[in-house]
Amino acid sequence: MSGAAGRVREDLLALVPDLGVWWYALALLPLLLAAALLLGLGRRRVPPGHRVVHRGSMATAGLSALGVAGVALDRPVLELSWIPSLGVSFSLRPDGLSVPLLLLTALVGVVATALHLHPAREPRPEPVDLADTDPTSPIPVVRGEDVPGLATYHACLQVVLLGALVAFLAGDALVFFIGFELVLVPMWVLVARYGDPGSDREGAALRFLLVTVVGSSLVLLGILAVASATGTTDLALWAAEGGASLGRGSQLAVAAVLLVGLGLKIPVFPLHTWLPWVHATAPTAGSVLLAAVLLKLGTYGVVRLVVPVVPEGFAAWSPLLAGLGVTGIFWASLVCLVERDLKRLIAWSSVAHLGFVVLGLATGTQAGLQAALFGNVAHGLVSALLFVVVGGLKHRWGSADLGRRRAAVREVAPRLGLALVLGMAASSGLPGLAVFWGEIGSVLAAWGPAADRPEGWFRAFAVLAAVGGALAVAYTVRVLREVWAGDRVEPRVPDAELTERTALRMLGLLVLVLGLAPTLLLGVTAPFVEGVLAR
Amino acid sequence: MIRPALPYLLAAVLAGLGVYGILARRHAVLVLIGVELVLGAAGLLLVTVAQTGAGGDPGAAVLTLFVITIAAAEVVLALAIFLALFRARGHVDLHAELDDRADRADPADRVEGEVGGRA
Amino acid sequence: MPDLPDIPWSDLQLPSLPLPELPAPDLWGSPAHWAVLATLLAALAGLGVTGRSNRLAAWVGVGGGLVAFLATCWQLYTLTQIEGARRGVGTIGALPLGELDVPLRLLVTWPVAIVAFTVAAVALVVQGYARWYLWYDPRYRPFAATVSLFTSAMLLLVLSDDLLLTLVGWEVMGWCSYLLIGHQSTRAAATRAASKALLVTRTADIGFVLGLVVLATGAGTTRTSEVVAHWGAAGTSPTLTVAMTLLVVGVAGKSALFPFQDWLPDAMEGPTPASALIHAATMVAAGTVVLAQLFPLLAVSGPARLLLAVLACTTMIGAAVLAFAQGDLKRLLAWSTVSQVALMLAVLAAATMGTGPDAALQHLVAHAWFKALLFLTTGWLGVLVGGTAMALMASGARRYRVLRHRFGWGLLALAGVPPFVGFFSKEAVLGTAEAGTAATDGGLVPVLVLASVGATAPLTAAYCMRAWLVLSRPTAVQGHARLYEPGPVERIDDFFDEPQVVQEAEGVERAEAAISSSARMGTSALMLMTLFGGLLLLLPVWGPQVHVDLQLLVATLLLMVVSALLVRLAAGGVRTRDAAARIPAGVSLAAERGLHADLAYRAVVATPVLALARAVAWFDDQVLDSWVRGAGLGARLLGRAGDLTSPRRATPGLALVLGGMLVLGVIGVVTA
Amino acid sequence: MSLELGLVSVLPVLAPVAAAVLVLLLDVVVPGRREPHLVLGAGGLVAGLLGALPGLRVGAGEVRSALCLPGGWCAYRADHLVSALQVCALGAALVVLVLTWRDWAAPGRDGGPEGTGRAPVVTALLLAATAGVVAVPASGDLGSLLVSLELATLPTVALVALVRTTWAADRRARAVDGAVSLLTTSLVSFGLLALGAALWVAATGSTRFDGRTQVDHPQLVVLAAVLLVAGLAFKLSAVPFHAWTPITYAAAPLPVTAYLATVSKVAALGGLVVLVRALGAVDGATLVAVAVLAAASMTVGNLVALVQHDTVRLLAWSTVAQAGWVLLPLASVSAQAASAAGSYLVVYVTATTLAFVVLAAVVAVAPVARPTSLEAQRGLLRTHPLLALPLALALLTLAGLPPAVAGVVAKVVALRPVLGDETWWLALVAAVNIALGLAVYLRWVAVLLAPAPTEAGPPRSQVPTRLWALTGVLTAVLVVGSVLPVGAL
Repeated sequence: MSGAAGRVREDLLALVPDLGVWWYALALLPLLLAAALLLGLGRRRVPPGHRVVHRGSMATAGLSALGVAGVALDRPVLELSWIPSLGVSFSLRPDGLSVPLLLLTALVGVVATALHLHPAREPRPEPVDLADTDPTSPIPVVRGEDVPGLATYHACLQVVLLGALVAFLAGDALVFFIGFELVLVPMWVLVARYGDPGSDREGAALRFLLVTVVGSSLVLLGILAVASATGTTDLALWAAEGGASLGRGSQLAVAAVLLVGLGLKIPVFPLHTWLPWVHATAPTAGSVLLAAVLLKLGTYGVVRLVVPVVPEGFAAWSPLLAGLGVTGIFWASLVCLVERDLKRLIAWSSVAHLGFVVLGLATGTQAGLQAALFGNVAHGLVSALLFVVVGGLKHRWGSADLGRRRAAVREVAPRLGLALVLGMAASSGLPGLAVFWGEIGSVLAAWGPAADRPEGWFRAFAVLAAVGGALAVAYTVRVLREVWAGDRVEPRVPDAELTERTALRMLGLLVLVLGLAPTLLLGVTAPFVEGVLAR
Repeated sequence: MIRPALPYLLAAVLAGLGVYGILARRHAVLVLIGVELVLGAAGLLLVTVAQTGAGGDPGAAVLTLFVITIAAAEVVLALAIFLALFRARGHVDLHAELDDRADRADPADRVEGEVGGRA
Repeated sequence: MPDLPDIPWSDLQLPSLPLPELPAPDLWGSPAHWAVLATLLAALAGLGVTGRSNRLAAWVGVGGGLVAFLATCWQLYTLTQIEGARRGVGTIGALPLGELDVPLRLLVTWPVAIVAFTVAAVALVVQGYARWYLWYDPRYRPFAATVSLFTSAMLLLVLSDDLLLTLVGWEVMGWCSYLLIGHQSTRAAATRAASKALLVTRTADIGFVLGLVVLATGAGTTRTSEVVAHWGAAGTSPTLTVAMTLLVVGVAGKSALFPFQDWLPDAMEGPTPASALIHAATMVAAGTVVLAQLFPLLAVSGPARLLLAVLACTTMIGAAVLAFAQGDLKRLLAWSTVSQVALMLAVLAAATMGTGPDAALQHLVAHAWFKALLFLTTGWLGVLVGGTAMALMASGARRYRVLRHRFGWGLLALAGVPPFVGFFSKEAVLGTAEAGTAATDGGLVPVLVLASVGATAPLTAAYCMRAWLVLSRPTAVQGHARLYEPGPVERIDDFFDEPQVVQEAEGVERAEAAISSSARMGTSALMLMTLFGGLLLLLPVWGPQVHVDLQLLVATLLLMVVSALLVRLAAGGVRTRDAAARIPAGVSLAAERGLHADLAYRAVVATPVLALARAVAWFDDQVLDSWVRGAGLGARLLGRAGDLTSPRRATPGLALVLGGMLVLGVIGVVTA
Repeated sequence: MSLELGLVSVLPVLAPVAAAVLVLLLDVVVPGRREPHLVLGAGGLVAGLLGALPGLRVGAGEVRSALCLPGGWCAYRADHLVSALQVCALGAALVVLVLTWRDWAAPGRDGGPEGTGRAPVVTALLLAATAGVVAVPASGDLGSLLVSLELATLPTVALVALVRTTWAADRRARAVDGAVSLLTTSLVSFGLLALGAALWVAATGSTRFDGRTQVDHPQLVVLAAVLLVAGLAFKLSAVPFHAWTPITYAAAPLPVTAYLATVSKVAALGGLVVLVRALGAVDGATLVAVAVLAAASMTVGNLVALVQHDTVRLLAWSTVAQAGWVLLPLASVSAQAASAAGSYLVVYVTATTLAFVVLAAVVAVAPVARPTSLEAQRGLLRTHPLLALPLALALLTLAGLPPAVAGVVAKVVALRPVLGDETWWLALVAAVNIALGLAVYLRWVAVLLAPAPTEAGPPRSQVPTRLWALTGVLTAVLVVGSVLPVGAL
């Protein structure tokens, strides 16, 4: 850890009370209790009003975030024997890899619970031309309202957070897997029940669920194969062993299964087709969680379960993985140039960003891994920011179709416009904002990959990745030109309201801080990366 | 050790006949007879083995008795069920449709039908 | 022609003055930090905390610029106190990237410090000017913040000793240019021009990024000085050549060299202060700074130099010709920028290790002063006459006498007439090119550059003359000018007033005719620097070991005079005194459209990429996704088939049992 | 030859048998009553349960044996796993017994009590079948295996056919159809089983499973084992021996279906466990056959379940799929294979029982004509959250998805031996089937979650208290199993 970050951490540590493993109680129990309580309350004849539910949910997420912050600073280790017959212990063990993602999850949790859920309505009638503009068309409401099933909605958000936190904290492969799977059902409910009624939300939800479940089943296979070879499910022991108890053939098979499984989740080209659908359908908070947290589970899984555990297998597959990642960058960026739905477009840009992350991972160098971990967190922040904006716009517009003529966002909703510019700029890799360091790091690492990687291929990938970076600017320009700039001011839409503003400020500030001081994050992950790749 | 080919052959023939009966007949009682033939083959095999192969284990011979007893119990039950079938359907044809697919129909049609029925 | 002697540049330089031993305390970091941070913080504060107050935003923007300016001045002083005049400082600490060393440091040397000073000064002037220019603009605050950010990025790039920091500055400038050009986002043309600028430069940046990546990974570090040392020691290698060629491509994009030239004239859609900033000191000149920092590597990469020379020379001459044919003064200036920046880059291609890259930087500095002056003055006049088209601008310098010297000096400097700043820098350029020719014994690159520079000088003189003739055309009714200028121009106090949106019509007119004291002061300062900036170029800190060939000097001046006279002659019969009116309308129109480079971009890049994108989207939806859809549908169909075929009678069920037994038996026996 | 009886150990088997006999005797003594039979039957099952419970505490390698010969061989051997299976079967049978209460409580055709004397017969049949089920996993030789297996099967056939007299004629005829389907399959399977037993004896020379089997003819052993597996697989509803399952499930009374779906499976797996243990030392060649069975079962079951519109049929096909999961670990040479299969089965039985209990409750309250159809449960989470949540939990357990961690752990346990062997093809089929299964069960859960139909009438009646109690107990078991999973037995 670099000096500055270390000092800051020590100072902060001196301030916080020493709760030890009780930090976990603070981080996890509120979510569990709130979810149960909300589920119970929602079943009553007269459901509680939206203020109670919304604020309670937000407070829970905040409390949990506090606990997560404590965990991140204190890093206590919890070991409880859980399933003795399988040798599984309920162990929570945060390290440099998981702490940034934990904090990201906690923050995004607060953001997601803060966003208002709006009742499903018919889309607003869209004036196709200036002449048809109806100046009296109702301005959509963006404040909190009583929505049927609000309590269940918030309960689902809490469970998603709980699952993600457990997965990131887990020190045991099976606990990780259970956290990994815990998010699926609530996410499915979020999409299927609270998604965009204008689209096939149940189909999208089922598609999400099935594709990711195929992925997680494969992950389970990989976990079990390693577990039976090593005789333990302790992740620290796996990493320490470094695949010594698996033969080359087994390593290849395990790595393949795990990479396909996690690749569905990340998602890596060509396993990505579910993502745009789900994002286009999910409610805003669902999209935020999906992009900022759930996709991270995939990359986290690769770094946790593949890179240190089956290094030989990973090295063998990494050229293919890198190639797919780069193809994803290219592919997704190209689709972004012609995609007509704004939310889908943002989802596609996620695919491109994660392509950079995958490329960095595949290089097998410390620089690549660092860049990938950085890019991972950066993408979480930026995509959360963008989905807050775009989800808000979609609600205001009634749809996210770019083909319709609408009021220029810069004219009618400047705050949202500024956030959109910031997000898109970050997304296109503008230096000084978070994503840049991850992307340039990946390209740098790809040009000089580890010794056991084919250099020629990786250099070609680096070139393609750089070209993909330019394409990102192209679609950014397209979005800003079609959404942000222009002279139309009808139909009017309200600007960001308080919760959105707060969420956007928090996310934007973090995007900026990470962009200006990348060492804050790189310093946290560096010891882990050295530990993994120093061998 | 002498290989008692004949009993084995007979057991095989019996089993084959039984299987043929099961496959080719549709009258319930005839199928039942096919099953009995297979059981007979098993019994014959067991007795043969008890006499030649098993090194003095009386279990094999006892098992024959078990099989015969169980077969008897089965026949009783089977005939009772066939009787019930005859009472309910008027036949003992095993090739008759057993499954009522009404509840497999598309739910949309069914709801319509119900509504119509109420009207 | 009489045989005139060569004068070594060092003879022209000012004597080294002994400076007083002032205490040089560095409070909280070095001046380099202050310069970059002040503008950066001004940008963030301008967006974040100024609320709705334009006044506060102006204070923040100008304050940031002022701090940066003072810091760069202080930096100049501190350099005199440092042995060897090199000062490296850290920034946010090294990035822990494992194998790759990323120290992220800054390095200050004399040329760099002077460039930084120029940048900060021009930016400060622009900030002050923008407050007046955008008085009624509801989006003044983001504009001011963007200008601050732009300045910060350029200062970072200039002072950077790390390839990554260079890239940071480089890309941030690209984005800022997008925001500045597209400032008036309600106008489709502005948005289009902004998008074009960003896309064209970012496309070329692929090369820049890759070049930096190759250099950095090869050296194992991103620290520029170490990268230069590493590759310099390794000598010429194909990798280095590839890297430098890629870098040159990137630089060509940002500096609007052929074939990327077309974005820059279109960038005139932006407000004039933005144009001044982009054209004068920052973005387009950034490539010069980067290549100067990496000059030792460029010098040993023959193909890269050749490419640079060819591109730069083509651009230099072509842009000068196009500038002459423009019907809009701002576009004329834009094309002249293209030409002048190409000149800076060309000299980099021609320079040798002996002469060093300083001539390019000198021209950068000189160009910054006079081009900023010209743009700001044009904007001023544009406000007064309601547009920047030549027809509107005609007689401008006569009607508004306050503009007369500003235009005149600026154009003289641009043309390279002594004793203006442009003259000195052009001589340095010529000298460097000549030295290159001598050193390589008539090598292709220096000769090409020398010839192009020689050809550009009269062309530049020609379009300067044309502009001047139009601007200073005597009005038929000179008396009218008196009406417009009843005395010294009105001044308004911009830093203590909020713009009042609802004003009487007369008040609006008066306010628009007036200029704020700070804006006027800024242009005056630029005017002074245009005249006396030559002194800056003659400081003894520049190191070009070149000679001024008086013969060449005289020949160039003669050529310039001749071309100016020709222009005067051509303008003779034209009502607006516009020599370009003699050009056939078709040619003129084509020139104004940048020779339809737009169509070429569209045909070569945009259309194929979009077609590819459509194909990819189709493929993704119809082929890749069909697997997922097909799996769902297939499962359902299989399920239905299974449901229909599952036995409903007893006998098939029995057959299944026996068949299953048979299959299992076979499997068992076969695998046993 | 002296025989060591050890009646305490055999209590799980003896108690239901004794109760069955007593029920019949009681019917002679006090005809026309219902409650005493039920109480007596329940008492027998509880006694059996209590008798089996100590077996859960025996350590690894220890066996509670009975009916032993001096040579050390015992006809009844119950170790930890067997005891667990017994507890599971007895518990599930108890639940089914409570479910059948309605048969006693409902009025007859003319408003009075049903006068057929079904109550004691049904109780006795149930007890007898349960005794057979409990005896199967403990059997120590082929003879006990065959006898107990038939004891477990034949009464269920009668149970399917013995429907209430209040039912319409065609409904009763359907029940007979179901019985015929089950009967014919079980007849043929028993034929195969007997042939297999004979071949086994021919190959090994012994009818006992005592681990000291001497192998004369390896191929013959394999053939015998395959025949035995085929004979047992019908009871487990493994493809292709599954044809009776949907027919009979849909035709039988709901409690009997529940019995077939849960308790009967214990018998099937018990038989397989006995077989696998006997084979363990002998040969691993049946593994491929079992693997094929497992793969085919789960795939076919899930695919067909995907298109069902009736919950009972859906559960029938889900049974087929789950049979594949139960068989899955048995396809590996791992020592824990039997225990893994048993563990999976326990979770499956618990979840399926809960699903059937909830289904019975829904049938009791649903106002629509076809209460078991999927459509009838639309919006159940709104109208009856306390029924829908346990049902969702049960379905998620079957699907193996958190928050039902018990189901996840069961899947883990079942997959572990396969991956220990690195039988990748089978593992991949299983992985695909996790997703397929999820699609099946979530289709149901989605119906529960959907908004309730507006025109739904008032509930026909309240949910009986006993169903609430059963739901509560089983839900609690699943929740505890999710918080503190047992894992492998």
